[in-house]
Amino acid sequence: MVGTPVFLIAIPLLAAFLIPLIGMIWKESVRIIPGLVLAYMTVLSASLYLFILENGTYVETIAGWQAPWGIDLVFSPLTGLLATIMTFMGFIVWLYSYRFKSNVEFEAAKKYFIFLMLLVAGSVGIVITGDIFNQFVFIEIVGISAYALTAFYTGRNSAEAAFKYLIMGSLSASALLIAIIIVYAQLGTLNMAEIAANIDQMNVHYRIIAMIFFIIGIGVEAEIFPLNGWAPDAYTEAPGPVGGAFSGIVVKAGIYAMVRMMFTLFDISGPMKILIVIGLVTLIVAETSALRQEKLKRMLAYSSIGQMGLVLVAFGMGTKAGVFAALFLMLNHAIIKPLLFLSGSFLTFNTTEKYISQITGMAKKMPVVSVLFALGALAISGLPPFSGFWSKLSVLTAAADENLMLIIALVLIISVIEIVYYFRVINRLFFFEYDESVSVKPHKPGFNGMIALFILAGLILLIGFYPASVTGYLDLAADDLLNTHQYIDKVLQLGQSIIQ
Amino acid sequence: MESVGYHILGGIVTIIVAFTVGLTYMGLSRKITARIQNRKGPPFYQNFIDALKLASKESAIHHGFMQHSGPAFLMVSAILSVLVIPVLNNGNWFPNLNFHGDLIFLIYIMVFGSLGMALGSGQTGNPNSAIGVTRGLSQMVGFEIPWVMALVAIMVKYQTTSLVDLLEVQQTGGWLMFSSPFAFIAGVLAMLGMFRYSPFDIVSAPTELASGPVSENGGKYLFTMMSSGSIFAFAKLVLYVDLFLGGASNLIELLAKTFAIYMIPMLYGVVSPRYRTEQAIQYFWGWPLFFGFLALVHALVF
Amino acid sequence: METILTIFIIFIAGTAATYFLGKLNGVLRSILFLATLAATGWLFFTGITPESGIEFRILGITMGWGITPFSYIFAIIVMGLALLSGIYAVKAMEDEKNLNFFFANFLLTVMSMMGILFSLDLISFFIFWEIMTWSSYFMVVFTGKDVQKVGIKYILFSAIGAYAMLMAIVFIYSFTGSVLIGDFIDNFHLFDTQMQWLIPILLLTGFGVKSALMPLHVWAPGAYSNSPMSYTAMFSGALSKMGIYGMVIVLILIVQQIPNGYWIKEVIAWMGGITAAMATLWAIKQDDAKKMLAYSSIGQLGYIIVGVAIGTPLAMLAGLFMAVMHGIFKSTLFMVVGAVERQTGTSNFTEVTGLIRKMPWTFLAALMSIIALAGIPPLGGFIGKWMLYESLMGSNHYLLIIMIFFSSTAAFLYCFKFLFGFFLGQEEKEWSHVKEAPAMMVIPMLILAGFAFLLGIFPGLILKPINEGMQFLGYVSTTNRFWEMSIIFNDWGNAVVMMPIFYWIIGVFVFFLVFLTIKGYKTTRYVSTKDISTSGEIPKEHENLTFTMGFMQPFLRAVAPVMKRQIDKYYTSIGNGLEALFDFTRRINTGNGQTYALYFVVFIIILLLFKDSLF
Amino acid sequence: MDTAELIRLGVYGTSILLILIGLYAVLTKKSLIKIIIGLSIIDGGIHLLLIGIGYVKGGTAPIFSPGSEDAVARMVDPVPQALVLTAIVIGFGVTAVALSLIIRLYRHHNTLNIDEIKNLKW
Repeated sequence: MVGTPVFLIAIPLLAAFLIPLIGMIWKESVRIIPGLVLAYMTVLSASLYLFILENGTYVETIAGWQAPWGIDLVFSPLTGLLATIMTFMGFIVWLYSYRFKSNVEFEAAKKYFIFLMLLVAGSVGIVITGDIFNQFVFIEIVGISAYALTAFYTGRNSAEAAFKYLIMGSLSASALLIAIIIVYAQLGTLNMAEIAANIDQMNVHYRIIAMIFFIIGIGVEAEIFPLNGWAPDAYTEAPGPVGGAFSGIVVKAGIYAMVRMMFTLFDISGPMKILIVIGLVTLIVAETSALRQEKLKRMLAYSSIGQMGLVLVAFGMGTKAGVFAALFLMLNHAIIKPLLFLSGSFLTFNTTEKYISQITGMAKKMPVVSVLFALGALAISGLPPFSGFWSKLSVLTAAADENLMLIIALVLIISVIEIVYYFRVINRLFFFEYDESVSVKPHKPGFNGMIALFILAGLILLIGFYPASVTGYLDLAADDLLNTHQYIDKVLQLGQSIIQ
Repeated sequence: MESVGYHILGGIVTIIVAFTVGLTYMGLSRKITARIQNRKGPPFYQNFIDALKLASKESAIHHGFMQHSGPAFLMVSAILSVLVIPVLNNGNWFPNLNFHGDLIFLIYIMVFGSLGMALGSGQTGNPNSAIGVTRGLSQMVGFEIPWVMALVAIMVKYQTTSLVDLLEVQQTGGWLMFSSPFAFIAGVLAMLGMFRYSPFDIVSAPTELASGPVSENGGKYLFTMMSSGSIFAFAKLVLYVDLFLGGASNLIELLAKTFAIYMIPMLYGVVSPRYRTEQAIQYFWGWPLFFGFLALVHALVF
Repeated sequence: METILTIFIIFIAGTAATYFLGKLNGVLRSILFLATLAATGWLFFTGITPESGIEFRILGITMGWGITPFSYIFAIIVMGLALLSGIYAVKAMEDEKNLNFFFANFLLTVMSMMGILFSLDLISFFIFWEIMTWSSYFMVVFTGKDVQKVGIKYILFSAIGAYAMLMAIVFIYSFTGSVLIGDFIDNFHLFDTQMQWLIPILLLTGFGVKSALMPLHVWAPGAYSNSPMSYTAMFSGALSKMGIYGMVIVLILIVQQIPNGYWIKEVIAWMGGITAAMATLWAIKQDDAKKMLAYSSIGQLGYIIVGVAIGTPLAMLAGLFMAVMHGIFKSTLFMVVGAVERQTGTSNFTEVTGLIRKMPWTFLAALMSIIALAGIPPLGGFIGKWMLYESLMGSNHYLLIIMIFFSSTAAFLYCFKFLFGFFLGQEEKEWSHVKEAPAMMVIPMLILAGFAFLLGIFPGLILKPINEGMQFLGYVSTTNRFWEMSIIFNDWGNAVVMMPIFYWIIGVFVFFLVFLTIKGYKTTRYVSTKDISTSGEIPKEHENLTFTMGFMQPFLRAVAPVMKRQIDKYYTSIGNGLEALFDFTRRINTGNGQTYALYFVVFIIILLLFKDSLF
Repeated sequence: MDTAELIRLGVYGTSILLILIGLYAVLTKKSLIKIIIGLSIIDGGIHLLLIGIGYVKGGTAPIFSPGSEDAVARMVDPVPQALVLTAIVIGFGVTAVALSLIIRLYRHHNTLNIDEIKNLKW
């Protein structure tokens, strides 16, 4: 082990503080140091993950305050897996954007990389913390850095997108805070395990209201309908890699927070109508509106929202198979969607509007990127033999075990829609003639960017042809999420409960 | 005595008979038509003279391979159809391919010729031939439907597709034209189109298409077409006789029955003007189709 | 068995090599492509024996690969056509751009079809099915002509079919806990009635799309005519047979087990009949050879579906035999069109005329396969049609006979149109430069035409493996009952002897050919088709009297009432309606931040209202 | 009902009232500035609510000082106060970002009316 979970949060914060100072001396450092930090975080979380796979869940108490008094970081098979994915994706995004817009001047680059780092740190924090208020703080960190990143480009409508995001974000923060207040007023504790242990002592009405406020508070990050109005704008206006980071990292954190709340905090077992309903509505609305988009990134954003809806549906089934399928979906989406965003932003590099019609015949000019984009599109629309197929299949089988015919039918119909709009883009990309009047002038992709794309594509192919390479880990994670008592015991084994 | 040579001999004899009878009937029809129209008309052996003349001609030009093979195709279908149709009831005379005969095979081998004809005349590049061919094919689609319905009705009723079995059935159980009348009516109405006399002579419409497919063909080509036409006519007549009139046990009976059948389209043709193509098709999909359905129902119910 | 794995490995490696090394050098690309096909073909025809397979597990699901006597029939079609049309494609496509993509996709399609036939479980079946779908999709849009319209239509229908199939597969998996086709068939009678009806219908939807059954066929004309002809030869010849393959399995092994399941068969048979009739009419209407052949393919598949849906031994024999025959002659015809288009630059009847002396070998292939298509003896098409009629009569489908007969008689119209339009008629100055297609393109056509001829005389050659496959499906052996090398019996025991008839045909034909051309090439001389007398006057050099415009117009006028409305229109209107609806849903996100805040509050209220039902 | 209850109810009532006022501002006011003010008012209300929870009548500051070891019973709950401090800081940060965004928006659109800032939609 090269460190403890707390480094995952401490190091980036420290670096975020130091980078401007070092940047005064050595300008290039603002690009490099975040990369080093993210690489370190990746290595750290990976090694931690391998460690806990052998030795079981690892709970770290901060500053010696034992749970439930102190804040503790829980690094379990589930959280470890998610943290590893997130840090890895963060590193990929950095690798991609290391020379991205190398014309961007020093100040902007500094802000960009610092906020990117904070985004990853906050998301990891959301995942590994064991304390709801701490989680709230991390959500706010993610939120603020996300607003800043969304508003990165000064020339465009990015400020508008960021402002919408901000309104929704702060409203949701208020809701989350209210929920936390209710829980605290009822149980007098903020520790998740503690709450989970004593949830049945809570007045049922307060419990439901608290749950509602939690859902609303986290729902904005998790992009559930109708709280996701900001998402397409933010994805569209933020720089391409940031879009990748949102869909690969932030949303996952939001989904995790919601699921942890439902499964562990309120210890609901069995199918959860609320998640299924919300997920289905989100799925349908998002995918159908994706069909009619003129802008590439906006289409990708809607598709990403729809995928998250599907993930919620899968979680909502509440069974082992369902949770497994949901985690599989999250993993695949975390790999595929960034690939789409990153390659897409190479394709539409020289345009600010990102219209789909502007990439007409681009494959003639930049074939490799186009092929990678097509690979991502085929994979996300669930065509075998790529990774998306297996997750979709596991979702369907999970639904079939529960006899949810309607869900199966809906998911398949939605998949047809997905295929249609992705193939429209592929057609434009490959089988139309490039003409200067409509298409943007191609931009030569950078070396590091191509490496990032190739890593993602390789992962897609690996999971697609050999799904067994990841299913084992996902299985452990699903067990970990479903087994609430183990979680409680693990966390509270250090100190005994306040409430005897 | 089922040797190969015997078969071939019988086949050739059959062909010669068919050729002679066919040409004679054609001549007679010309004579009768003339008389009805109050003309004198040529002698009935006129066609033999024409055939002889054409056969002895030497053609100086040709338009390519398909023009040679087209009439040959035509001849193949004519001869094969006459070979698979039992000419007389007992197989000792004319021992051809009768006992392997099959109505569906017959239907297909009969249309084989028109396609060959179409190809042959197609290469001559004469627009009239192509127009005539398309008309002919369209009309064929028209009359095949009631014709096939009649056949299907008969086949279903007697649970066989073999002409020989049908003949045996008629030996015992009377003629089919009485036992299944609707099929007979449908068949006869379809026959009007099959023989291509007016009003269904839209294929080789004289004075309109310059005799259609056969234009640009002279000498041996025309002879082949003419003789194949006569053989074909005989084959069709014999088929009708076998199907509906209980076959024939000797040549005299055969001639009588075939001539009786032959009168129907000819006399109908003399008094009626020519249809347009779609009119012809619609005609066949009117009453004949109706009788075909009746025949099917009749075959299924009784 | 290792041979199967070896075949797949060779395919994948060949695909990758063709794609990447193919960029370097055209010759290398062609060599790699043909080498892959040849190696796999050799392995298949020598190394594969039926009734052998392997098993493995993915995601805890047991899967298996192997080959059965039944799928062996189709595998023969696929491999044979792939080899021949591959040779054809190498020459035909030589002037096109990014060919490495084309050939890699070609190999991918062949591999996926072999995979479909090799897979003994539904999951790998579906995986290969989808690979086939998207790889063939890329071929459909390869030429870049109206990509969005045709391509999206194709992928949309394929996706609908495939996902209907996937739904059925998922149900099966959740009910039986296994995806092996064998287990599914064995346990099918355990399902509840609703499932017993739902699953076959879903599966048949999936297969019906690929085999262009009537309500689901609208993708076919565009797709067939839009992809390169050298690929369409396999697309229509082999790829559509995958639908037939699945349909046979479902209808024979699954639907048999349903009480009153024969209704499904009847409905499918009637749909097949209607498909045959309507597609034939539309084929007559077309002026573009590709479109015409596409519709004709739909019609022919209609016959095949009728055969397999009736399902009596003779009908099944007929259906499978016609499947093989259709694979042979239809791919030949598509190749012919490809050759004509390559040499003249157009595939439109109204433009090309009188090529017979320019491209005689192509014409020969076309003639043979047209005769086979029209079902005229002695070529193979007749055997299939004959058996189909006999079986229909034996199983009391009288109206169906009339329908089939109508369509196959009407087929003569477009058959003649095809031959006349391209090869006959007056020879044009415009096409005087046209040369015969190169040998690499002509030889595959002639080989296929030869097969069509051979199977006409010796149907037993292909009927033997079909018979074994049918025994695998549970039929009693039909040897000596329905067919021998040259005798065919029908249900009622009547026989048609092929050999003497064939001898007579040849004899008479040759005799009259000699009679007509005796001294022919000594005395008679060839004159151009301009040298004719039409109503007494000689046409000038520049004026073309060939009759091409409004071909078959009278017939079309007669059948106009049934052709008035097309299904395509209805689908289009439905699609437009849906698009409008979706355009509304996206407007939920009005760009106004305050509205989102309002949604926020409304959402809270809704949740509070429905909290009892939701939590 | 003793005064503690009254004070507690009063505090709750006030905070909820504040939240509603803020919500009203966010939903109806067209000016970006006012929307931000509304958000801040909501935050204020929530903070007040948070404080109110930890309230103990006549409680002392939660500090262990020698000589008053018995004070533990009379201490007010320290956690809400810590939470409030954090929440205030976060709210401050968010407001700062929001105002900077508003400046950008004004430069870009020359208006503060939220209804006119709808370039991104559908």
